[in-house]
Amino acid sequence: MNAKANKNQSSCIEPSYYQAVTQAIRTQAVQVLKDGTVAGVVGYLPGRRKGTARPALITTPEEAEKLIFSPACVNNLSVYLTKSKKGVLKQGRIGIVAKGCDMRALAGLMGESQIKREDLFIIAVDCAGVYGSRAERSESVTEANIARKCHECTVHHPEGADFVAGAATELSGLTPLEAEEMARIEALPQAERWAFWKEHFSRCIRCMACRQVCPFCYCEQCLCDKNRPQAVENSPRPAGNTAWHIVRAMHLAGRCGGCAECERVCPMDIPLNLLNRRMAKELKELYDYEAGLAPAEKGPLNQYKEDDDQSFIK
Amino acid sequence: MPQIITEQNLRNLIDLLVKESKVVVGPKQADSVVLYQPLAAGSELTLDSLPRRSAKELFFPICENILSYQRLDGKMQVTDVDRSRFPETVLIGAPPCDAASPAILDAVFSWDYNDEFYLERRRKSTIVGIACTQGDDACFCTAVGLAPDTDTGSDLFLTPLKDGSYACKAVTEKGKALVDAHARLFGEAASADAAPFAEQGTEKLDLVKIKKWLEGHFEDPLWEKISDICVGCGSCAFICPACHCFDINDEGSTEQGSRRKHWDACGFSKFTNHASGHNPRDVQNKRYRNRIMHKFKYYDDKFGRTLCTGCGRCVRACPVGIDIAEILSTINAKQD
Amino acid sequence: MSRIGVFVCHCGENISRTVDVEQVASAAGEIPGVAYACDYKYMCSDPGQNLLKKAVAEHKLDGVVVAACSPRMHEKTFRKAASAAGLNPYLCDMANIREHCSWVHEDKKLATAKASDIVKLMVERVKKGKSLAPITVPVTKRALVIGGGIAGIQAALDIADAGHQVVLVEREPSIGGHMAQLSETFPTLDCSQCIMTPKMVDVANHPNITLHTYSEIEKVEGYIGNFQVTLKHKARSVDESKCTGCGICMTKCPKKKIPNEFDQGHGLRTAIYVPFPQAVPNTPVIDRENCTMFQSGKCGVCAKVCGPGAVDYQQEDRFSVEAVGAVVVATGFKLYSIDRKPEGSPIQGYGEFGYGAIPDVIDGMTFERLASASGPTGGKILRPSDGKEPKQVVFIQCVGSRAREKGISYCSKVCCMYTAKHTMLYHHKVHDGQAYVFFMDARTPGKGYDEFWRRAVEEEEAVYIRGMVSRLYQKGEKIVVMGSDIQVGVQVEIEADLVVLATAVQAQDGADLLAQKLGISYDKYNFYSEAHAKLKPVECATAGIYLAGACQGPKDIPDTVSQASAAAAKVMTLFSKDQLERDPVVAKVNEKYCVGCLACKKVCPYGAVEEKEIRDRQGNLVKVVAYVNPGVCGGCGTCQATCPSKSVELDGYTDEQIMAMIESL
Amino acid sequence: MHAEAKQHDFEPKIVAFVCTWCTYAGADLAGTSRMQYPANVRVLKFPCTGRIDPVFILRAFQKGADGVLVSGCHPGDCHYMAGNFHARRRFAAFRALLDFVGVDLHRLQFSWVSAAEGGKWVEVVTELTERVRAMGPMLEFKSLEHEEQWSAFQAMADVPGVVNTPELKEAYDKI
Repeated sequence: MNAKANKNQSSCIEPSYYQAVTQAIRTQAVQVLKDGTVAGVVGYLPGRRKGTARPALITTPEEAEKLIFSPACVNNLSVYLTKSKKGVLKQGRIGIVAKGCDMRALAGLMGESQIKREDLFIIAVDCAGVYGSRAERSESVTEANIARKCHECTVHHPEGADFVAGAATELSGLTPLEAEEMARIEALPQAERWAFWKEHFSRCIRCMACRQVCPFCYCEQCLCDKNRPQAVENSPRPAGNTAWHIVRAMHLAGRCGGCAECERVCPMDIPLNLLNRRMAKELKELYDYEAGLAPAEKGPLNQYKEDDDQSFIK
Repeated sequence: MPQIITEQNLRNLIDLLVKESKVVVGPKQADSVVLYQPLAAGSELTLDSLPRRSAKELFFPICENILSYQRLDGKMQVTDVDRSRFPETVLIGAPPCDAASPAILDAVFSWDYNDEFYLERRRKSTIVGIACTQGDDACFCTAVGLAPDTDTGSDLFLTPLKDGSYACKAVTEKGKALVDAHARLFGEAASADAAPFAEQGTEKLDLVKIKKWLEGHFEDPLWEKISDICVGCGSCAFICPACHCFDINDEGSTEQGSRRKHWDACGFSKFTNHASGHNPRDVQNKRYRNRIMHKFKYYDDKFGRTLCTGCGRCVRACPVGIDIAEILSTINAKQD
Repeated sequence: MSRIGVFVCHCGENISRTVDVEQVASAAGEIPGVAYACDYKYMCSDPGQNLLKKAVAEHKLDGVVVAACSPRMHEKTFRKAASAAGLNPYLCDMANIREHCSWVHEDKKLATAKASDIVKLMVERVKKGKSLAPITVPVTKRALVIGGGIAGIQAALDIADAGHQVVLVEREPSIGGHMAQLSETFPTLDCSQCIMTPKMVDVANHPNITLHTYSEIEKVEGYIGNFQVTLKHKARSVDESKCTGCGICMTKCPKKKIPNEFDQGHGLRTAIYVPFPQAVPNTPVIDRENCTMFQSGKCGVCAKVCGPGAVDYQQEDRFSVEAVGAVVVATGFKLYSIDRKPEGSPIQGYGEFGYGAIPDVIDGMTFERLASASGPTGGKILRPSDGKEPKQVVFIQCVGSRAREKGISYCSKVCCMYTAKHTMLYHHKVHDGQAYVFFMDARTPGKGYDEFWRRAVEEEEAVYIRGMVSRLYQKGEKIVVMGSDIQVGVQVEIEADLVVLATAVQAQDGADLLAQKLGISYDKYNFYSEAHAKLKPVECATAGIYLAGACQGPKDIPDTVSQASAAAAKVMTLFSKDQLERDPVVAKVNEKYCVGCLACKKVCPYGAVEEKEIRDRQGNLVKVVAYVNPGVCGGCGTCQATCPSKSVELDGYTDEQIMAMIESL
Repeated sequence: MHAEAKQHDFEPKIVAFVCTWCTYAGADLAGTSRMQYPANVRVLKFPCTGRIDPVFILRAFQKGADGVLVSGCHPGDCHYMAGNFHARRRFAAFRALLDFVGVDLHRLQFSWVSAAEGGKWVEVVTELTERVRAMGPMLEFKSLEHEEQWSAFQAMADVPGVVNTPELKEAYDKI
């Protein structure tokens, strides 16, 4: 899948790799801003606290000199193309820094007519990995602090970008944590699976961070905010929470690119990406579909084949 | 010499209180997170990390029924909540940034309307605060006028000592009563050497100056600059010890159901959505501005207090790294 | 608060026998929003409908639920009544407490409880219902008739005579269908071709009929009043506009020994041919598989002899799009064969009859050709194997039909009569011959039919044996037929010279594929389904598509012609107005909330969803949203279930209605 | 053919979401053929299985259904050509999701019942009803409905109609 897969693997990603990516992003961003290719660039700036970063929209070459790429650059910036940054797109082309997992969202959004390829200048990151949620912000990245999603990353080396920053050396021998956890849950007796999710969903406070950071939750009126009729209870009680997370997973089925932002931002540590991954696995098995590998005209749930599996139908 | 309680006796105290049919709430591990939760035994108390949600839910639950209704024999019957049945509650192990929050919130819940749901829970609760030894670079309690050893809001305040026990200070009558009722668990201190308090990451802020700046800058380029990356979730508000907005929803059918009060957040796009469809806070930076304004100006205007305890939860949790301490520093540094 | 009226029907005793209708009515009266509830013996009767109308006025009702039979039965009746009372018809719904309750449950307590629940569901639905106004769409007054047999011909002529344009499509080189193959017809024994060919000529000469033979339906798009049908004109290799029908090509064609399908393979034809002399059009077609020119590139005789130069070996399949407002499906039938069937096929062949390998065991249609004056034997009954005149002929009825073990349980309806006819034709032609008929029952409902059958038995000396044939086999020149006479209770063995099987009538090959193109439903035998067995026997459930003839089920000629005229009448009714009123159950987009992901467009089976640009007053593009063309929307609601934000909503089945129903459970 | 009027300890609530063209008509046929089946099923009619949103199934379970049946036209028979094909994929995915969160799929039945299959309708409904009856009530979603976050401290008065705030009492009496 990765034409230029880097076979050199290591047990620690050194700060020098991130510095190199940072430098490449800065140079490219300055150039495209200077020559007028783009009206702005969505990238990362350092945060106040050491070892943190945050998204930023920059519009001048001077600001572009401050862009960074560090293990703290966890955000999927494509969320800004459909939500708060919608306006920027109208002023012209926009540059966006995107990791491989973020690019899957971009492809999905193109397929859903939310963005156009020609409106974007994609500065892709050949990505070695980023911090996990609440991981220790040491300067180098190891198995101990790399994000769960990065353990099973298949898109280290993104394709189809306008520019690729850096050359990643992947960590070797990472345990596929999510796959193992998914297999563990699948193997549980049905009642224990229910208990597992019930415990997690009950903790949910409905802060909607999962929805708000999701590049695909771009509806102007979320079904779950509607009260006439009320399909999902608004109140943060176990009943409504369970319904919300089921509906969310269903709405993302066949669309989610696996950036796992929902799970990262959950203040209650609900393993939401497991749901997304489970759906992705099902759709891969049933319809041989993987979301976001390329802009697709139709997702797996808005197309069909006459001989689709119907073994579950009497 | 002040009174002390050993860690073991603190746990024993919890066991005793549970036996007395009191609800004891304290930090407890739940999967990977620590949350304030009812403790079944003293052994469940976890004191090594700040709970992910603040302690406000003890008085201001995430969601509570405020009445229920049912059609019986063709007539709608409304059933109120029997608040006299709220249990006696002891909150144990709240750091100053959490213990201080009810003291701030009392004002708004007993202002033009006495929120008996909140107030009854307050009346029935005793807060055992604990001085904080575990700050990180997101903490800024000192910047907003509190400190790792502030006993504001606590009925009984514990200060960790180097020998592992806690110095006790009865701040209120409630606190004194708690000590008196279980006197045998408390002893005399051998030494009063307090463990080192938590370090803070920010300088002290001039809250008066900040408020003054806010008064003159309802419209300011700063708002767009700091909040244009806000994605409009409610995680900052929901885990905040001071945010107290709520929504009321009727849930159920035309036959029976409940009226529920639950947390709401000014960051949500629908928060100020009018029935007409008009939304005065139509873009995210206006919503984020409200968060800052409410905390550092409006609440002070009305109640003379700052609506922030500097716990740093929002700094840690913000999905996009918006840092309120940094914003306050920026405003603090402004000259105009 | 709504003011709903609930009317609980007894349906004589059909409902009240198992459902306590009074209790259902009184429980309905307790439902919030129900202003009036009563029960009545026959709601669909005039007094019943008047009761409803009166109650609407008296109690100022703003919605009505009639708890009675299936809405498929009387929804229209009550909506009309509600409408007459000044209520929007879409605020009148039926609670099906008969088909779904009283008829399927016996426990009165349970049935009553269920009926009350059904009423409650429908009350909630009506409460959240909206007034809907019919949608008007223009009607293209041009009809498509698929199939050029007697059904299609009759329908086409009727519609054309009414002054409307008709496109008649036939997949064979000539129209005429099965009726053109028949010798004589029951019960009058008039010559089939004598009555058929004039109609075929009428079709060819009718100014309002455009005939496309050797053509098939490729694709059907659109909806009632506005279909776009793509036709595939198979390459004939003869230019119809140039051909004069002189026939010299056929006489000169060197390939002369091809079994003629029209004669059931018993006559011979050339590679360039017309199926039968009276074919319409009389333009030959080249059978490319058997043509030397096409197979080896060497010959070209027909092109050389053709004066007008009509033969065109390069001709390719051609496609055309026809805009029509209505479609009559008249694709007819095929005959069951006793041949071995593929593995796993639900329909079985007859191993006990030799799987069709015995040459003198033929089917009824072959007998028709043998008896036909224009047939391969010139009307003489000669058996296929050696051309001898058979003296003992055994006719076996119900071969495949009513034979559940062979996979077909229905009666083919025409065999009793045509077998009786065959015995007569045989007796007329072979005076010293003897006909035997093995039969289960003689089914002769039809004008003059039983008289006809009796004539066969009583006057024409056919020996009817009530019983089945268990086996037959070749023995020398004879075919031994072993059967039983259950009336006498003995085994019968007849050494026959010829055996004629009355094989079952089956749906045409590919009937299911055509149905899928048309979007009409079909039964498990691939016969097309009418919208209602009794009251809408001609209409399909898909609006604007009508059925005629044996494609819907076995039928004889009079029934076929009647139905064809009926279908034509339905088409004329549709064409009687310039605008058609359509059911307003269509999807609408909420443009405020639609974000233009266009998932709805991707799933819409009708292509009804278009992109629409929303612009501000200055003309700047604000966003692109989905737009549903109400004229094209079929009302399935797949878009709404797909839309993540529910920004598209199907009128009549809104989320609010459905959720309210679920809440009430 | 006469069904025995057996008494069961538990009568499940079965909700059926059916399309109007095939399964609803098939159920009508069961009626006109006077077939017998358990009275537990409540039918909600949709134009097409394509209209059936997974949320409806979820909602039905939340609102007390012990079993849910979704039934429509056989592939190729859809009155709307493709609605059932889309539904088929949607429900295949939804089943997997429900299974993963721990819902017993024996409570959720999908079927194709054509207008001609009155007998199959009876068979499907009877089988699901009996299976769910043997499984007992669907407690998962129902019990969730009554669960609260710990801090809510359920304290509803025992007696309905007890109104102990003067404001509420006053407001209530005005109704």
